[in-house]
Amino acid sequence: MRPEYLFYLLVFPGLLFTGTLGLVVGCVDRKVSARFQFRVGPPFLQNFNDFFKLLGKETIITKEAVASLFISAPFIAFSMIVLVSAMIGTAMFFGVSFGGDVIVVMYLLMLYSVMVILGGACTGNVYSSIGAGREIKLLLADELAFILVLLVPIVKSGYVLSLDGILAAQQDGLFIGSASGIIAFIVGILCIQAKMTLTPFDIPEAETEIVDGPFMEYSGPPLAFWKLSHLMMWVTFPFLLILLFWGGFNLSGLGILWAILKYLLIVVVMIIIKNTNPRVRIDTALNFFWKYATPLALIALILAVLGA
Amino acid sequence: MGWYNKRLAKSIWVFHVSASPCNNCDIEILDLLTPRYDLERFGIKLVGSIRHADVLLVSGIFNQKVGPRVQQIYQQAPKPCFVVGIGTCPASGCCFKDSYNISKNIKDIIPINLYIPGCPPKPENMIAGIVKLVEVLNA
Amino acid sequence: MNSPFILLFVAVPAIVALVNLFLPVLLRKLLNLLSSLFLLYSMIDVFFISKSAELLRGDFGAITIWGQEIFSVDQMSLFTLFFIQILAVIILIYSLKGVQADAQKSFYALFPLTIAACNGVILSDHAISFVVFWGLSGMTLFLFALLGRTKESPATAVKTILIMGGTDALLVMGLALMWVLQGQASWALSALNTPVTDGLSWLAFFLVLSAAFAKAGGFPLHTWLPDFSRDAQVESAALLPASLDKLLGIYLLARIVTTWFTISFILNLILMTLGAITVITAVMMAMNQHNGRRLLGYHAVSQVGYMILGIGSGNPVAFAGGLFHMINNTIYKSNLFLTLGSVEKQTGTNELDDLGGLARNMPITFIMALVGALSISGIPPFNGFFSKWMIYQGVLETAKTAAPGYQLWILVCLILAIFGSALTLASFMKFLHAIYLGKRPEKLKDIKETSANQWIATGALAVLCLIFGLAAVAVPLKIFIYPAMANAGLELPAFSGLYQPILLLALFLIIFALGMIIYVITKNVRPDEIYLGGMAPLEKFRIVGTAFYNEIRNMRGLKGVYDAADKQAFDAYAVGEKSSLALSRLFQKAHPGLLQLYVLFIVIGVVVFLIVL
Amino acid sequence: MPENEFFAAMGDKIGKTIEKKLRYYFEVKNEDLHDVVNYIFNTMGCRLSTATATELYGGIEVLYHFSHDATGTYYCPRIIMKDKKKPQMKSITPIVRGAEWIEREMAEMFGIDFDGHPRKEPLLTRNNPTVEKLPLRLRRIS
Amino acid sequence: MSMVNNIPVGPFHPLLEEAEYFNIVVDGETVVDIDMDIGWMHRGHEFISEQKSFTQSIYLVERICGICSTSHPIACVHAFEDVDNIEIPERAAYIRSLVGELERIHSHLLWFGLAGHFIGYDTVWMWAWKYREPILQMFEIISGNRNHYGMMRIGGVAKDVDPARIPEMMKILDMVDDKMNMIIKVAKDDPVLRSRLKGVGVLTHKDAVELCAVGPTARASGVNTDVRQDEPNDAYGWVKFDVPVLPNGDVYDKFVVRALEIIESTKICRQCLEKLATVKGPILNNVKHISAGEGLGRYEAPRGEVFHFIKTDGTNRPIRHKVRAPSFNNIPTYVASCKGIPLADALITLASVDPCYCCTERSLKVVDINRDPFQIDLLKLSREKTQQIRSKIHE
Repeated sequence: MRPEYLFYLLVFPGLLFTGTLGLVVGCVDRKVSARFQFRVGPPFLQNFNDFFKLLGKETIITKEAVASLFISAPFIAFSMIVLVSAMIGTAMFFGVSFGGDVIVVMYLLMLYSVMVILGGACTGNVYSSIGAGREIKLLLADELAFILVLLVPIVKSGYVLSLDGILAAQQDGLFIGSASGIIAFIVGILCIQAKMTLTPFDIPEAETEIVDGPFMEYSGPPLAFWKLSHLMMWVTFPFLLILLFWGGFNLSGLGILWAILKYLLIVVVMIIIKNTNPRVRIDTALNFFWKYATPLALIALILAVLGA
Repeated sequence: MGWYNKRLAKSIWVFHVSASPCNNCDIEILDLLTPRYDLERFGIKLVGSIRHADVLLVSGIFNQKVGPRVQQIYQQAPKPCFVVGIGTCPASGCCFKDSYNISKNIKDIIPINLYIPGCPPKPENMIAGIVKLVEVLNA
Repeated sequence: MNSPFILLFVAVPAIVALVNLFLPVLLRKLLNLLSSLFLLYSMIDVFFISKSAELLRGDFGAITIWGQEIFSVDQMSLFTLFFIQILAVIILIYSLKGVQADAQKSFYALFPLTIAACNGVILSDHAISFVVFWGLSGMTLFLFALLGRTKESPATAVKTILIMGGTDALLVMGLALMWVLQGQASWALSALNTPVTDGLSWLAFFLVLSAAFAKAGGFPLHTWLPDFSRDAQVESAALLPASLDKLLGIYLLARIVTTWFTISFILNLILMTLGAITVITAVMMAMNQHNGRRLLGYHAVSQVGYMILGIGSGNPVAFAGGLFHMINNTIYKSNLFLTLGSVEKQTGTNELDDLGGLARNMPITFIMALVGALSISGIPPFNGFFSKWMIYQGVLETAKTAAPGYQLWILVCLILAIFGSALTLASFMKFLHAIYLGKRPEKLKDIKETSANQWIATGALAVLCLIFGLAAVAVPLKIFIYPAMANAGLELPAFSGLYQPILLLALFLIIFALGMIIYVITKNVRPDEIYLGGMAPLEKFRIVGTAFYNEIRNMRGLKGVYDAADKQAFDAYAVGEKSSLALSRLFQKAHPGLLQLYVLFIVIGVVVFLIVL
Repeated sequence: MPENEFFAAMGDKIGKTIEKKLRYYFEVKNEDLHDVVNYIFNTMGCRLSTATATELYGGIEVLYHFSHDATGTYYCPRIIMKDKKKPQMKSITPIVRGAEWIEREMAEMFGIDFDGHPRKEPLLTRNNPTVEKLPLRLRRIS
Repeated sequence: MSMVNNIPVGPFHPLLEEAEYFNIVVDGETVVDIDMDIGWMHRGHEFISEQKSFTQSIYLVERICGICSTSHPIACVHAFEDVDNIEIPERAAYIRSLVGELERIHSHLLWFGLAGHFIGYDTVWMWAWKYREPILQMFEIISGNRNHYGMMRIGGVAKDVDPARIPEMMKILDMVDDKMNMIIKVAKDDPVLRSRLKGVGVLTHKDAVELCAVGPTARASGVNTDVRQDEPNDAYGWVKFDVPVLPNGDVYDKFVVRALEIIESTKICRQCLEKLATVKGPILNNVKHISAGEGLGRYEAPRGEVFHFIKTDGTNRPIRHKVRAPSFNNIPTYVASCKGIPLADALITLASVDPCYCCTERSLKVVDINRDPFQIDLLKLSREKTQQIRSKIHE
């Protein structure tokens, strides 16, 4: 283990950077959503206040819960997200891969859902159980399309698996510029919408149906870390898409502006989707992903294999 | 605790407990979140689970069936947790005080920290009340 | 050259089995344990202590009788042998206490017999001894099924023996065919090498393949496996279908594709397709099971798909991955069976609908089951992920060099396999939720943690899961698999991807520790009742989780398939039984489930072949 | 005119009638109730608005309000139970499914036993920890 | 073969603005049965009303429900007037209908918003409530209150409408028309929204008739029932309007029926406002005495028919005051419409009848309990509590 890994992990682009950016982007989300609804929205540092406030609240553990699992689930999920963001960010900003490749990232992201389910379901709450069931169904729904989306850049870069390798393969042409790339990119945005459980796919934590589902029994610091890791996904997933399809960031001169624009574009598209759709039913989501998004992604893959 | 209270004052998540009201206060509470009044400006958010709540907005006269549940809800809320009584009902019983089905003493059920009287209180009135709470926290 | 050392592995368990017939239960246990430990120690000695050079080179052990080389050992058989011993010891430790009382006697006699048969299969270098031991191992399966105490046990036993016996006959035919094709050179298996070119060699290939598939549980010959898992004793389910049969079947498959046959790319494609189909069909069936054992049984099938995919792809990375997955699968699958067995012994049921919330009563068993579930779903850093990762890489490598059409075909297989692991995760979330999480029914309130021997056994398996996941290259690959591959004349794998499990775990732990520090500083814990919007947490407010995937089951397009599957429309055995009643009747008359008859069939078959050829 | 037909068809099953503008209040004997309700609901196609139970000096009366939407006319059959201690009458829920709740409420409030009601349990005071298991009317006596 | 599970919804659940409890029996996520338990809102209105004079009763029935807070008074005064067949002045009739129709608009807009919120479409919520604000403004112009208007009196209304402010109100009505057309269009065009509402929670015509459903719930199932056309009292006999009736009975139809009703309501409001600009005269007939007898009043509230029954004995108090709110008839339709549909759909179906539990659970008389009202000095109490918090935080 080299010492700079600690820097990558804890400062940039890991914990500190992703955490801060996530909290800020979370505010952007709330602010833009509010503008959509003719409202002013919260102050800019609202999510920081929320986070620190939750740290000071009581942690309630239900009498039926497995306390150790209940408490450690959010922290494991959080660590996993930090790790993945550090891996993606390092490849993006420094061109260095460590830890794992695309397949590892994909499987690590599954761990988040696992933790949501384990943490939620061990409380014995009936809503959490339903939420856990929905979470895993949603994972099934989007996973198939997500695998296809991830395979497209792998195929296009000549079967390179490592993150920096895929980035390097885009030196002579961004993948998003090709037909297969753009289709996969669009499906990818839908997939991360579902992975982040944003409306219309906020089925597992549907507040008006099952009262925040798996997160229902959480309070205090564990809840704070759930929220934080969820907000950090606002960084992780768009970065992953940019890395895979949009050539990463070029942080020099005008490149910085481009980088911010790229990132904001994805975020704003996601916010728009979020605000112009009602929550769908779980079977509708399954149908949508399996019968529409997956064939579309398959077409992208076919195009990619054919070299388009 | 000053620093923490400031954070708390800026991030109040409210949970809405309707204990047999006439519905009007509830509607006005929701109205607070909508474009005209937009309480999110103060960082106030409506949450669905009691575990996430910082403030309970209580409305209504607490009939005998709902009273014990409100008590239970209050115990299940993570502390620090404040209770705001919205409307005349929790304060004085309004026109229902002659009924046979109400809890005698709301004070024993749930300690109300702040009353916002009115039938129903105007949204401006409620905002003023909540700002008072925020001021107390900030002091 | 005769080496008594190799003979030990067949002779000792066989003698123990024989002696055990006349001993009281306690002595049977003791004898079993001693012999198993002895064999395990011998293997450890070979690999780690004296590093017996001759054995490791593979030119040491051979037993010759009448000029025919009966037993011999090379690297691949050696490490397979090692894992048979490991699992035998662990499962034996598990079975020391809590085996069904009325079946105990037969169990301890059958156990060494099984070990002897399996060891015999692995060590055999002579076609006839191979077939005999292969048949013997199938027969013990039948006997184990008969020990089961459910209503369907006899029927399952018959089903098992029919599929096993049928494929045995095919195996014999296939071997004979190869013998003919090779110009009747030798009975030695190591001398076999048939290029698959013309029709007859294809036929021989598939005949032999069917035996491997039936044993390991590959599609479409897998149907005995879920039934067996449900009806047999849990120890035998963990021993045979979950571990030893996998080792045997995949061992045979590896032999087939490496030495016995020289296969073409088309056959690789067919194998990969079969693998992908096995993965996806079995896991889709597993998702909707309500019986814990059946669910695990279907997973035992679906995991075979990965091995077939990896070994069939012909790529060294994937091949190594396939072999590695074989080992991993035996570890976590027997772990899962055994933890389920512990739950079953404590609660008296394995119906998921009746269980729930046991994590608080049986925390150790829960952790072991969790490790097993995460491993089988391929969650880093456990072992299942590493082998899957290798297989995916290898398959991608295979695709890289292929023509676009084939590329797409291979990629689709890969996608199905990756998606299969998501489905595996899904069904194991349901499995964990139904047994350990969620709300606990009142009647399970007083369930106690299981006895020490059981959790020591499952714990050992869980530790193996973690070690093989973290130190995959350093331990299992370098010690067992690379030498086997070098021995088989394959090139050594070079990873194209990047995965550093120990680094990842270390970094993960740093962040986790940081988070826990923040939690410990800020925590302010209070226990409380479940919040249900003001309602009391009554027992009836409980989600079991068995119905999690009803939406998928009821999806348009899938509903019909599932309904048909429930009616056993895809069960080759059931279809055969229904469609050709006359034939089936004949078949059943021939196989009344009598052991003697069955042995007779094998002997007659062999004799007939000897006469004919 | 539907009301003429109604009164002609029912004949002597209708007791004392008060007629106002668009309102008919008439007394019905308990044993005739089903015939009358059947005619009003099924033949005339009226809708059950609700039912009112009232405690009077002479007993407990139950007044059903059927609305004939086409003409805006109300038909209100009235049942009077003399026995205040144990009032009992026929339930009309088997004919009019919509009467289930209102009959349960009346049973809870006045202790009326509705004969043939499919679900005899209190409507409002289920899960209510403090209300005694008595009809609410009887609490005045204690 | 699969297990049946119970899911509690309530008493406090984000879906229910009021405390209410449903035990939903599901198989997987498919609803098998619903067991309803009401009574969490039971305040004993009928009992209280029987201790109040007629004028006080009107104040009380206004507080049955905050959303239909003028429908109950209208039905109540109808019942009082029905005892003696009291006529009301023409101008008063127009004002009553105006207030009633405005309430329908505000109530339906409120429902659109909440329905959007319940299916996770918060944008719809915010938009609908944004357009609801001007309606509340109109109430402030007319009565001085946002809610609980206090407009109804026996024999007329309490406050007059200032003709000078009529153009201002007309403009608001135009805006509402505009937005309603937009909402209908959205409902028809948005495929996701349609998929979420269409064919969900069907209440068949047969069930609607048998369960005596009323209001938009019944009209979306093809039952043509509307008090305004069946018994046109107040100004309804003099204004022109249609009653939209749709056949399918699903949530989508309930949605559209309400949208169409808003447009009809704005029509009525316009006609009333035009008349109010011209028709002059008193707004209140003084009623000195109500004789003994029985009176029956009803009014088409936003959720359906409100029914009030009064029995008087010649004193200034009713001896029996029966209230039946529309939701009391509509809520039992849940069981009929929710069976066999997914949980997520069932919850929006629960919301789709626009239930008003406060209305449902007023009730009966009885008991002379020793009164122990909350006679507390409000201000003092508030200060004390604030002081408590302050000291708590400072320590």
